[in-house]
Amino acid sequence: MTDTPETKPLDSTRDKPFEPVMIGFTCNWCSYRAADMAGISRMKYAPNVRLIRLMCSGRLDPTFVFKAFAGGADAVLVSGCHPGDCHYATQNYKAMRRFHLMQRVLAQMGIEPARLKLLWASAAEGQIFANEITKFVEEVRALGPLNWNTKPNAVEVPAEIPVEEVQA
Amino acid sequence: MSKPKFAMYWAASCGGCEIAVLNIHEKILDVDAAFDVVFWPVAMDAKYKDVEAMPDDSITLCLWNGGIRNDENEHMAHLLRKKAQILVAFGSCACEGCIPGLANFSSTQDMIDTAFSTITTDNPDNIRPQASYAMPEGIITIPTINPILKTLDQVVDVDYYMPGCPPESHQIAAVIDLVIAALNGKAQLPPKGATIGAGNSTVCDECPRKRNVKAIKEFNRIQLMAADPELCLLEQGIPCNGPATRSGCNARCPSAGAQCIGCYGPAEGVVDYGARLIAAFASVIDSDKPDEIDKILDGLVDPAGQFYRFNLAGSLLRASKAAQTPKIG
Amino acid sequence: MTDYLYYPGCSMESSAKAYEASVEAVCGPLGINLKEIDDWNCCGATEYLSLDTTPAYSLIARNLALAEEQANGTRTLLAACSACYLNLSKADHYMHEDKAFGKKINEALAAGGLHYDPGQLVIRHLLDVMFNEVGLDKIKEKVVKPLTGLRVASYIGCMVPRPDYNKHVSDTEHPYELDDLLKALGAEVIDFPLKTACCGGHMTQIGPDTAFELIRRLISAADEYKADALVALCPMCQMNLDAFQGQMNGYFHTNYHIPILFFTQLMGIAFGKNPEDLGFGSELVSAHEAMKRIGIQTPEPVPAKPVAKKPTGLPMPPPRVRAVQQTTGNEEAS
Amino acid sequence: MSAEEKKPKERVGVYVCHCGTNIAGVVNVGEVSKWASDNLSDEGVVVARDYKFMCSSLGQELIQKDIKEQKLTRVVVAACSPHLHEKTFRNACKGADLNPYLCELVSIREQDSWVHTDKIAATEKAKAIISGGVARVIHHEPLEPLHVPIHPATLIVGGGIAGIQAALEIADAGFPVYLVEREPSIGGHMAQFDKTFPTLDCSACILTPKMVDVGNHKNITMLTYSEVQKVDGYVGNFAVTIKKRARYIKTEDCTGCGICWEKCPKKVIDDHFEAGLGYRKAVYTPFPQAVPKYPVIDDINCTYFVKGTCKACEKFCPTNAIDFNQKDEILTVEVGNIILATGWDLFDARRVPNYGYGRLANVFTNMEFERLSNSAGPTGGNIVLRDGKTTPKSVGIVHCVGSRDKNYNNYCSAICCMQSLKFAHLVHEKTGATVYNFYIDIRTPAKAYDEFYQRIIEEGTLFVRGKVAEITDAARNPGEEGKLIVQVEDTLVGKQRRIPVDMVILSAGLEPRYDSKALAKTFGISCSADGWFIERHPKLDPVATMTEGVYIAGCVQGPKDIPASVVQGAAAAARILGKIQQKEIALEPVRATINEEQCSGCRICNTLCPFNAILFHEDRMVSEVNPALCQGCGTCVAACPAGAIAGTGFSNEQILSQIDGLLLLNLNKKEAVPAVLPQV
Amino acid sequence: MTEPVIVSDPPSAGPVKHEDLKLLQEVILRTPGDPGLEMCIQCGTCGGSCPSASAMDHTPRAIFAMLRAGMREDVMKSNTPWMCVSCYYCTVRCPQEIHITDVMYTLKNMSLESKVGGNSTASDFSKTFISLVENYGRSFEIGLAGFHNVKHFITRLPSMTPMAIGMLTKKGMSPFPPKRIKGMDQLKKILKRAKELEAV
Repeated sequence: MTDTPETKPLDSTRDKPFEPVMIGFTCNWCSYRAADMAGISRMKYAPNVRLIRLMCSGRLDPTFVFKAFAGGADAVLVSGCHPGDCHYATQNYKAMRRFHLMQRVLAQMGIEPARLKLLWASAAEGQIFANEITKFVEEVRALGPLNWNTKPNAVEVPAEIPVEEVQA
Repeated sequence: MSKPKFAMYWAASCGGCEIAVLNIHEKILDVDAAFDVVFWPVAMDAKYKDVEAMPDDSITLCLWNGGIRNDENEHMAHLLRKKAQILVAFGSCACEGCIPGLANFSSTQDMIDTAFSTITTDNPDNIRPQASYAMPEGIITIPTINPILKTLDQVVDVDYYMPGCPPESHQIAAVIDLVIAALNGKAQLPPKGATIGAGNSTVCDECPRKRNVKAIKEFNRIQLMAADPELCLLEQGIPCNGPATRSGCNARCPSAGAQCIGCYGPAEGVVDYGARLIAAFASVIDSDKPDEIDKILDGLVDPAGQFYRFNLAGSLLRASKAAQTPKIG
Repeated sequence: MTDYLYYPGCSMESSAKAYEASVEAVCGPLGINLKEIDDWNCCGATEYLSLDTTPAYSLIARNLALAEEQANGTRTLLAACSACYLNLSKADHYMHEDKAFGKKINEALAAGGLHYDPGQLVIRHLLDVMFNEVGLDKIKEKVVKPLTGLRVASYIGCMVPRPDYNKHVSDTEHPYELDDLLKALGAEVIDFPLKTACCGGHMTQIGPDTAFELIRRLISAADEYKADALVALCPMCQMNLDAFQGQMNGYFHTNYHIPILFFTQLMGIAFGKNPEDLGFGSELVSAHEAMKRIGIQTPEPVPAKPVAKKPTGLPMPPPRVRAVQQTTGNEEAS
Repeated sequence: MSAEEKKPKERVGVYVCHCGTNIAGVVNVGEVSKWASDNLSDEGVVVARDYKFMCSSLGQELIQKDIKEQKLTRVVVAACSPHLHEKTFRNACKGADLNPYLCELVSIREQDSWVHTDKIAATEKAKAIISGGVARVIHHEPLEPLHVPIHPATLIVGGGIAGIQAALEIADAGFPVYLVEREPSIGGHMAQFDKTFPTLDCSACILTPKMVDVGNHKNITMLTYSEVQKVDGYVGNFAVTIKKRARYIKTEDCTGCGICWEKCPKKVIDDHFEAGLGYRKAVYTPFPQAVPKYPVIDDINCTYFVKGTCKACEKFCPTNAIDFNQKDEILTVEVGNIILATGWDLFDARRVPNYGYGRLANVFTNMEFERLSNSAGPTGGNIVLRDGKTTPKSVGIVHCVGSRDKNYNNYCSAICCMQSLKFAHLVHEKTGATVYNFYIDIRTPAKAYDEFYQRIIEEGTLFVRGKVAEITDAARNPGEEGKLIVQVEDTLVGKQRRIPVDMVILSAGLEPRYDSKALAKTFGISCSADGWFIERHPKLDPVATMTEGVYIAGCVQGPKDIPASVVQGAAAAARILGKIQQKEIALEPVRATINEEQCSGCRICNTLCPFNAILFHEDRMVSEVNPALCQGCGTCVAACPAGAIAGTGFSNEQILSQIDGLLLLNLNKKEAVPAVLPQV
Repeated sequence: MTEPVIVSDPPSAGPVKHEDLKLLQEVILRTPGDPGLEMCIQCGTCGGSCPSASAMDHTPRAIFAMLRAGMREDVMKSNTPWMCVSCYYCTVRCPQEIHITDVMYTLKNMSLESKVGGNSTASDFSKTFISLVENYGRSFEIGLAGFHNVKHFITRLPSMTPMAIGMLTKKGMSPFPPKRIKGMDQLKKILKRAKELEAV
């Protein structure tokens, strides 16, 4: 069915101790195009970020960020057009405002604010986009896995409660 | 013909919900008339073994109030789920964790330390509760605490949700009327998973305050300012949770001059209550400069507490990193 | 009275005693209470920066740390010497802007048990505080003997208007603060084109030929504009122009005689203070003649050089609006 | 919600493209498609294939065949960027009677095979991307584009050369145009210039015929001395509110004879048309060839308005055309498209303290020089010093004043090099003075421009490469007295020079109009950080904006010279004519909608929309989105605290599911499998 | 001129020897803050603005071009940074907002370290100044000037006498060193640590 040559890959991410999984949100007009530009120019960057295209960084709902962290992502990238260059005039500023507030909330939740990154990239800035992603992956690698775990192992639970002795 | 059976249980919560049920005044007589109360520890004596002895699905309506804090809560949730036909998460604690859920910000150790060794606690010998203790008479045990507080539906399947801290009495009365009517075949129960005893919109829908467009230059604390009694509180920089909080309380707090703190939880279809407020508040901050935004946000003391006061356990993130690493020393 | 932390600087104790005396004499009446930083050290002038970066900034930062420690609620740190003012604000600026650098300097300070949080102090020059905090109205109130008839060149020099990290001054090249202040005292202020040109700085010591040329430019321009005196706000400027004026004259075979005074000395005179208490007489180029002129209150009309006559030709553009203009395009539609 | 209770309700087809070896060389496409069919069946995947070139007609037919035979309800194509082939695959689905919006194209080329080298990691990432696409596509809804009719009239804001050109193009094609101009006459900056580079035509001579054409055109309604106040509506159907300022002249009676301004006793410095170098009266036309010919009374300076008496103009007007009681008029016009051609402002050279403009009399700006050299200007075309009589013997022309300078404007103003060369020529020709050009770089890239540069060198203009450090009247050396000294490093020599001249001309740069940000807000378009309006695409669509129906022409988009402005004006007109001919326009259905039941009327969303698409109904206390105005950015969707706003095409369900999908396959197989994930 | 400018190579337009391409980056890294030096567009605003350009062997702009070309030795030997009077005209006028005066300080630091050049009059003055500060915590103008001028401008001393007398009599300057500051030990510790950190 496929004619892909069966060559052994040079290296595998599996061999490395920790490969962060990251979700990235891009806007349709600048940062997604920056990612396209990085691709068209064959710039190489770390494969850890999986992108989601939004029309605008202003669409970024904090729910998405929390969902990503709760779902096992080690970090989240939010990217949009440069300030002043938003294709929807000023909506990236709203993303920026939310980003600032989210970082505060995340910090209170014990998630290092550095796991949430805001990146402005214009459609022409493929190189910046690629470099920043690689840098971000390294930063997150240094932070270690987030391992968001909402089912922590409970302290030993007795199989049955001796009902006779405990009164509600 | 025997009457339908009614049960109510009090798990990790303050007990206000129980009071709220009694606060429906003479309507409580209708409950008594319509139901056989088979299990209601706060109102009548009962043993767990009596519940265990009941046939499955024998309880028609069970109101569960409180979050799941320890193994006893969890055990009872499973037990009552088995015995009840309709299990209602009653009140904010059962629905979304509420105030007890705020402990999910801290580690179990911190929570216990706070309870047993702060200066307000008279505990000179620093005695800590033990899960089990050998007495001459034998070993006694108390329930074991879970690292994080869970909502009822994180443990068992829930039929209906009734929000509020506590639910408003007029809403409780209306729900009871509805259930009785449904039992008599005179009304239809809403689809499973529905929120009952509340509105579909948010508190602003019922709020009498005047409102204009919003542009927040600074956040204020209501106790530190003379707020305009007519104008939308959020427009005055007071972080009012009303815009994101489910309606149904008749905007009780904002009408009385206090900001909504969000006890009725998220509106229909909302995945994460706090995220809605983060997005909404941040969007209307009137600045595009990072430094200035930070300065404005400094006015929002304890943002996570502001946005998740009632909803932490029920939120996407559920508990802080500290709470996820149980260690009791 | 408003409290200000005060960093006098080394010159105040030696070459600029006139400045020190006159600053003290005029601050009191204006409600400025100078709280000298206890045990301050030299700011290193421009010299230490030339040798070693980290030690130079650490030397400056020790003063900032001491000031922060002794602040007691006051945040403004005042300096009267331009070089001291710039060094203090420079250290604060870079420690703030370059976090790693700030950390490094604090590491050095820690060896002496000190610490400075960049951005904690607002570092300002005395003139800036006089103009923007005290205000000309209050200064005018104190004037009992207007300097009517004294024709002065206001000379600000380099380090107050440039680089002006915190934008305290109206312009980097033609600021109006000192002009306005001297006018408020009643003096006639010429539009001195070299208002912020260089006095020669340390070149008097390391390249006198260059220094003499720089001094000549200033002195000859002041002379050309028929100024009675040149008014400075920095000990180094004053010393270069005053003490080296004679040598400069020798070097160029000229015979200029322009006394160099501190602006506070003239403020003191206008406030009715005794000239001796203001350090008069310590200048090498005597101000005797110039001051005599107002002593007898009969200003001699001096034929002005570039005074604009009634315009007969093409109109000039109106002067620039007096505000530090930010980038354009931000203004809303009127 | 756990996996087992979720019964797949959609039938999804997954198509993995090899793109030759572009994808298949790095991503093991066979493994990926097999994985999708094996592992994503719970999500609804019924078929997964890989193919050499999905975008080929054979590849598209493959998808169409499956849609029909396998009864697919959703399609996921894993190939290149959606910006390249989204339309292709949507059309393919449409061809098989599947709503095109039920197709999702995910990029495993630009975002995967082209940017990664580790084949295993790239293959795993491709699986994750497809898993995300599948999870998302399930929540897609069938959508239809919005069709709206187009009003045939066009609004053009700004009556400079770009606006004039656009107005004539559209009007000549037979469609109505409203041309709004803030000044009393159209003409713009071009009317002020003396000569134009590189041909040295007289600016007025080539401009005035066009102005007259505009004035006489039956399809053009000129609204001079007017400003746009408000824009409502959307592409095809704008309603524009215009304030027509009172001229205090009854235009129906005025013949433009000029007796009023002859008799007016009040002389005012004309800081507009004459760049502050000449005078006009309180009742005036900006220049003799003004279109329309009617004057205006400047009510700020008019003696009657200031003191209550005078009325000299009224006394002498032969047709009784003066009306001191005229009031501003507000009118509303309906148009289908808009061109913004509001032009530029001159950089205020007083901001550069070291150049002494405003302090040193004989420092002039470029605009002042244009008037000085213009035979219709205040000196009758004599180039003289500020004293009004002395001809300069040496002139320094300073390039890049306020441009290419981070202290002022970072950009190159594009026209100054050529303009400065033109000035050098004019000075040389009219005065014979020695001319210096002080430049950083000479930029003469257009047709016949460099030849002009050569000509100026040949004429003997002296070029000094160096940004002028300061201009001073403080003489230092013999020969400098009474002169302006231009101090500069001659960088080609590596030495500081002090060059005494009689006159300095500052080539001040072009800036966005002072009110450009407000204007952008009025029209719902965006400005760059500098303040120039942003085009839809800097190369491929330089005349449209992100707001449908709003076009830009001339310097409003960025500094440019006359030919470029004319080209852009004509191009914008051509674009609009094409739209008008189509009579209606189809809009992408990516829109926000508000569920009124759930909307609490909190008004959080009301300020967030830059396109004014959100209306608040005071009566019902709910907000509503106008779908034709909405551009689909989704900011309000994200901000709605009640969750009452849904985003078509980018809904919460779609994105949350995509997150789940992307994280379904956890590359490093962490110990703790997150609780909220469906188990693999 | 203070001293003849030392030029090691005879004037030549020949190719640059030993291009040291790390030089520019080194200067940038050693300057506090972000000096922006890589952004130089060679416009000459700095050279045009400099009041002491006439004493320099290269204009600042030329020095920046030399840094880019990796001409380490030539830059280290140049007297340009030493002639800088810290007037900051170049810094505020630079269209690329390069912190030129700060870069000059860095170049002085580097030239002293390199030991190939620097202006001995200027660097000696700085060193004398600092040795006084390091010993007393305050500077001492008269002593400094005296010491320095005896060493470097001995022939000019006669012309300086009236001024020196004036300094002592009219200005009332003390010919004795200043009183040590109380925290001299502390200051020494700080400077010692700073020097260690500088070396890192």
